[in-house]
Amino acid sequence: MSTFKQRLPKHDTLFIPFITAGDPHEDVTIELALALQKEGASVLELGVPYSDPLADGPIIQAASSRALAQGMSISKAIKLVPKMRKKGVEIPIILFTYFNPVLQLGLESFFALVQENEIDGVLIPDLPYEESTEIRTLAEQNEVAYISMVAPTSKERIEKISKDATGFLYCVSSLGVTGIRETLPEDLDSFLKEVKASTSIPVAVGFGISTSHQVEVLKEYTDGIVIGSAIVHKVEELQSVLLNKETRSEGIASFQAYIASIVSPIQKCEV
Amino acid sequence: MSTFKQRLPKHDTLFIPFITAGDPHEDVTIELALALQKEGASVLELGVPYSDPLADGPIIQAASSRALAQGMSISKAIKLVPKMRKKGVEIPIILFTYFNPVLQLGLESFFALVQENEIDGVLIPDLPYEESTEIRTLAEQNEVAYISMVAPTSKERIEKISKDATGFLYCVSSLGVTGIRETLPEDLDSFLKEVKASTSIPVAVGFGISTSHQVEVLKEYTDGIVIGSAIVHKVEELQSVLLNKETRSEGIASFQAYIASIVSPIQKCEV
Amino acid sequence: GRFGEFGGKYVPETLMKPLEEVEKALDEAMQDPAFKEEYLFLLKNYSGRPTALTYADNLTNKLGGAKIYLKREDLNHTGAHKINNAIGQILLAKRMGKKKIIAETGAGQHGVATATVAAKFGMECKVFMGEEDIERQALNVFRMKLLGAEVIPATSGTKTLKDATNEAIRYWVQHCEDHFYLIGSAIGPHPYPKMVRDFQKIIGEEAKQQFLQAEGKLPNTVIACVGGGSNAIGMFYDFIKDERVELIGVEAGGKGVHTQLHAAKMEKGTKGVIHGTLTYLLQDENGQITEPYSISAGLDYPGIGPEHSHLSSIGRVRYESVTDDESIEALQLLSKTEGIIPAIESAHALAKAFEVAKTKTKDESILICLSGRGDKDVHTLVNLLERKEKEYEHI
Amino acid sequence: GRFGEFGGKYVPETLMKPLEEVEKALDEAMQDPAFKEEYLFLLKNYSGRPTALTYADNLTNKLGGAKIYLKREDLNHTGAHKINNAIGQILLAKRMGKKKIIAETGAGQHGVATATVAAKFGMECKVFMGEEDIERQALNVFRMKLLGAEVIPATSGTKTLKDATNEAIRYWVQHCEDHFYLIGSAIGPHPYPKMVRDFQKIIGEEAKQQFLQAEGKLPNTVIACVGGGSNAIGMFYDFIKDERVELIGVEAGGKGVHTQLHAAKMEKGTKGVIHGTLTYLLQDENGQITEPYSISAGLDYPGIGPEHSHLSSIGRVRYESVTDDESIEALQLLSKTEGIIPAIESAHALAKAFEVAKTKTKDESILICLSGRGDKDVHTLVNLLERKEKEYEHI
Repeated sequence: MSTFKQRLPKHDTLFIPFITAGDPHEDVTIELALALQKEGASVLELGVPYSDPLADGPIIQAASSRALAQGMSISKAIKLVPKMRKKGVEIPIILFTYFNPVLQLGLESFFALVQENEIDGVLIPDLPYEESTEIRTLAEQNEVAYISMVAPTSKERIEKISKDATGFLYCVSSLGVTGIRETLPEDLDSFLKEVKASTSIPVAVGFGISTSHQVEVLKEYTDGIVIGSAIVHKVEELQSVLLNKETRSEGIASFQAYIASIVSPIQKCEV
Repeated sequence: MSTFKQRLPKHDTLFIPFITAGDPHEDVTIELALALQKEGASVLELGVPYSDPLADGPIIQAASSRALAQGMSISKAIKLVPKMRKKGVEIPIILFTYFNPVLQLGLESFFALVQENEIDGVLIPDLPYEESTEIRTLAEQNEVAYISMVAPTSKERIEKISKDATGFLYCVSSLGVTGIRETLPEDLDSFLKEVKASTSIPVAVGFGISTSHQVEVLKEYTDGIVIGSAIVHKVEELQSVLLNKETRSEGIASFQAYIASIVSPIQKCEV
Repeated sequence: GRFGEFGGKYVPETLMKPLEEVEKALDEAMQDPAFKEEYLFLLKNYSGRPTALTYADNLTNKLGGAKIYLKREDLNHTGAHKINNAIGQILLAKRMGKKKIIAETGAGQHGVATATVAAKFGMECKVFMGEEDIERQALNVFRMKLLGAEVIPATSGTKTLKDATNEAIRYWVQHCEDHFYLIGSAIGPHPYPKMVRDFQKIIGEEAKQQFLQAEGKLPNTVIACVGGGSNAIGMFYDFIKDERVELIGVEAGGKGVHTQLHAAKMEKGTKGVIHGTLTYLLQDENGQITEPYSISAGLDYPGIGPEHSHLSSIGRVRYESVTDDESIEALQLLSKTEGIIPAIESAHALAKAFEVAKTKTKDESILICLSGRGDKDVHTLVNLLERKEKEYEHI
Repeated sequence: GRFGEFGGKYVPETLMKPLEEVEKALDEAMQDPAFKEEYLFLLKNYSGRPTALTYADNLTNKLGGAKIYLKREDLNHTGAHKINNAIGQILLAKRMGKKKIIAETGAGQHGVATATVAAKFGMECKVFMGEEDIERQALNVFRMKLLGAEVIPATSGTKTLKDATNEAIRYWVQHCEDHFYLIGSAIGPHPYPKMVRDFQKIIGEEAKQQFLQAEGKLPNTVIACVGGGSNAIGMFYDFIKDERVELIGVEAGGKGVHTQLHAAKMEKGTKGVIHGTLTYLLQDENGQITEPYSISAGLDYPGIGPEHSHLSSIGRVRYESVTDDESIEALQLLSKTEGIIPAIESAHALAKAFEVAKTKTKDESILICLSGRGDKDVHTLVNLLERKEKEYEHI
């Protein structure tokens, strides 16, 4: 049984925040992770910065650039996790990374590192179902969840993707890359219903979610909500406060307050 | 019988200077004509300035531009001649003009003007033998000499050109346009001999002659020597002196001195 | 050496013999199957002929009138019809044993074509170009140099094409013994206008065949732009005998033929002699040649090929004009609807054709000579369209 | 969707369905004689194919080795091989009922080709181009606009081709329902590398036929430059089965492969994923893609088409590199001896070919893909050669 399931809190609605490792600094990343857990995060998506993040919008691209400028890499990102654990992060941690850095490590070495560093799952946004056979096998062998994505265009693909999905199933809310969207597609509910019907693992929705109102509406249709760009954007805003050690705790407090405001519709207590 | 023959002085070697009408001013042109006669000119070539003087080098092109800027035209140039006559120019005057201005006047009107204004001959450098049938007929009817040219490339053409030549036969010294040349072609003498053998009218040589040394050498082989660019260049040099009425006579004196120096090898007296 | 009353050889005596030699060599060459074969071989394997005949379906639908066909001389090596003639003449030069080439150029297209064939035949090449044009057309000057040609600035007169031609002729007079003068348009003394036509008439011959294959009949109208007129004579020639085919030559109307700024020799010019030939040209009342104007560097020549004067005088070809603005509009329209950016020269023919097309039925068709591509004009267009935008902002 | 181990579809899930649709439509289209007919009709009547095969006689004599033949893709409409693929893909877009086109471009050549076919088919066209490239290639930007395309600056990353491609893909992810992404090289996720190859293989098919006609046998060596590798795969494809024909792909060696400034993916790159495909690319030890360098804007792409990686791995094609300086020398040599100014991209293939030619006998022959014309590079060359002159003066 994977560590993902063991670590997953029994929240009614899963709150799955995304932050980029090393943005604006790896020490801050650890503290942000803790803060998110405090505000009820059920799972943490830890993003590995990448030079060519095809699935990301400008906000996460910029975070990638800042993190790369700090010297962040896939190995360093992975090695951040034990530090988080040490500081008290207990929720499952999913490594969000593009495929190429994984490939450079080598798949076997990658999974060895992942397991060794207490990472619970892996999400590779540019590795679709058909290309992921080997990696899913390795994930299973290493007891690591391999998070699959389905999109509004997936249609008849949903079935096969769901069948092999582990951890949670990530529903992309709308066509496009990550980012903040004012409105979500009108037919999102029917899409989510269809996906939920296809699987027994939790179904989370992401891409474009940034307000408590959206969270309020969506929690009816989904088991979990992924929030990325809105959070990363807040980190960018607080960047200088967070980088300065003297003002960091103040920054973390602002960050927590912001997170609380978005996820307010979700009850923090476990079911 | 043409007025050309009547007016031609009986010089041993004909000195045939060229000046551009209206360069730098029509009043000056008249005085230059007189000065040239004083220095022994046998025939005057009066150039009509033209926008596109194909057969001319830079010196005469520049003179054309100056004269055009002064408002000179073919009709005005023609009408300068009676003024010259009035001032005492008695030698034959040849109008040197490109064909297009003639064409615009109309051939009949052109010859009427030429005759009326006491011009003795016409030289059209861009009207070769084959294109000149009509104009030669008109020239004959109007008792105006039509000066033909032969060039080093003319070869077997010399015969037919010579046959119909009137006034004098103009030998182009070398390939090229008008201008000042340091050296003349080595085989010029044989070319001149050939031309002389082909005709009974005087044979003059032109293009590139600018020094008394050249005149000295050439007079052995020819009946006449045409000097254009060297003279026009001197006019250009003296331009401001000649334009200023107060210094004009001084300028004319310098001009005459220069002419005298070039033509010194030719005896002024008539044979 | 005449087309009706037009043409002839109005040149200094020195050039008569060289011209006779060119004429004689040309006559012999044209009788020699090997010469024609080599010419056609190079057109095919070097320049890429036959050039395509493109049916402009989008544009035809948009205008709603006659079918519009484009003869794609822009697809030739170096980007215009100029190469057809340059290949023909350099072969003649080779046949005559000449190893040095002279050419004149305005915008630089003929200069590039000549430098190109001179490179291909290992000959020395001097291109005369007005000092002003050298500055305005710096990229073409660089292309010529890259091709190994020497570009000689013409500093006399107005320092543009007319004077470059004067300088080239003067240089030729001086060096006619070992130099071949490769004239770029259907102008100059005999036999040049005829020679250039004979090396360009492949345009019309190909186009006719291609058109017959596409439509099964002849076009109703054939249209080409006219500066000196080499693409036009090349396009028209094979159609002259097809009396029912309407032929239209389009001159540069510049700022309008009612102004002084145009290059409409047929409409506004008079008979005269320019660069050795008797034809229509722009001149003042004293027979001084005046400077033409057109936004198109390839059309602002003060004369027109003598055969065009003849074809006009016998009523076989109609010559009309199109303004700068009309040509630019046509250029933009073709670019946006057919994905072809034409030379501004060619856009003059297009503008007239679009006008004519609207007056015709869908059963009729118009064949246009797209003489060259517009890449060379992009600089001009950028400046022009930016200026227009600014003017518009000021309103 | 693989060439050996290379290729694949490494894209966000959102694009899987659109890619499947492209693949399905492509398979159907390729079975449909009407589709192929329209593709060939446009290649002939719009782009001017077949392009010529030119025997470089002067150059062959000068080098004294193998015969040199040039496949003249520079004679295509818009000046390079890019249009072959653009025509094929826009026909597919039409067949799929799409009316909006997306493309990425580096130097602007593929952008111009795409804007061209979009205009011809009356489609809306957005071209993504790095902000820096927009500045460096202002004339091509203007051409695209003239053709009615919208040029969208890519402001992320290094603001060059790599990022323009990222932006194009991101835009496509968002608008895949009604947009067709028209990729310009043999790169990207399956079926793009295969599709681009299939629309470019006409180069090699034509060249082989023409070569057989000219020489009565196959060439000994076929050479093409490789950026993404579309002209090369198009040229090589029909020769792959002719095992005795040596195939050489030439990458950009920039300032030298011993420096950091090059684009030699085969020589210096490692396997990885870029823009949806598994292939050789330039990256650091953490799998971050690094910026390539070449004087040629068309070759400085960090990846190479996956089929090339395969052909290299099975030893069928040899990949070598040529530096900036060597390519410029070759460009100058071809210009001066054959009157053809090649694109700097193509000059890389030429440089290698000239080197190889010298080592071969006169009975042997080399076929080179002259992928595009050099007019677009004249600005770069002017700056470069002026700088070299200055450096020389300082010595």
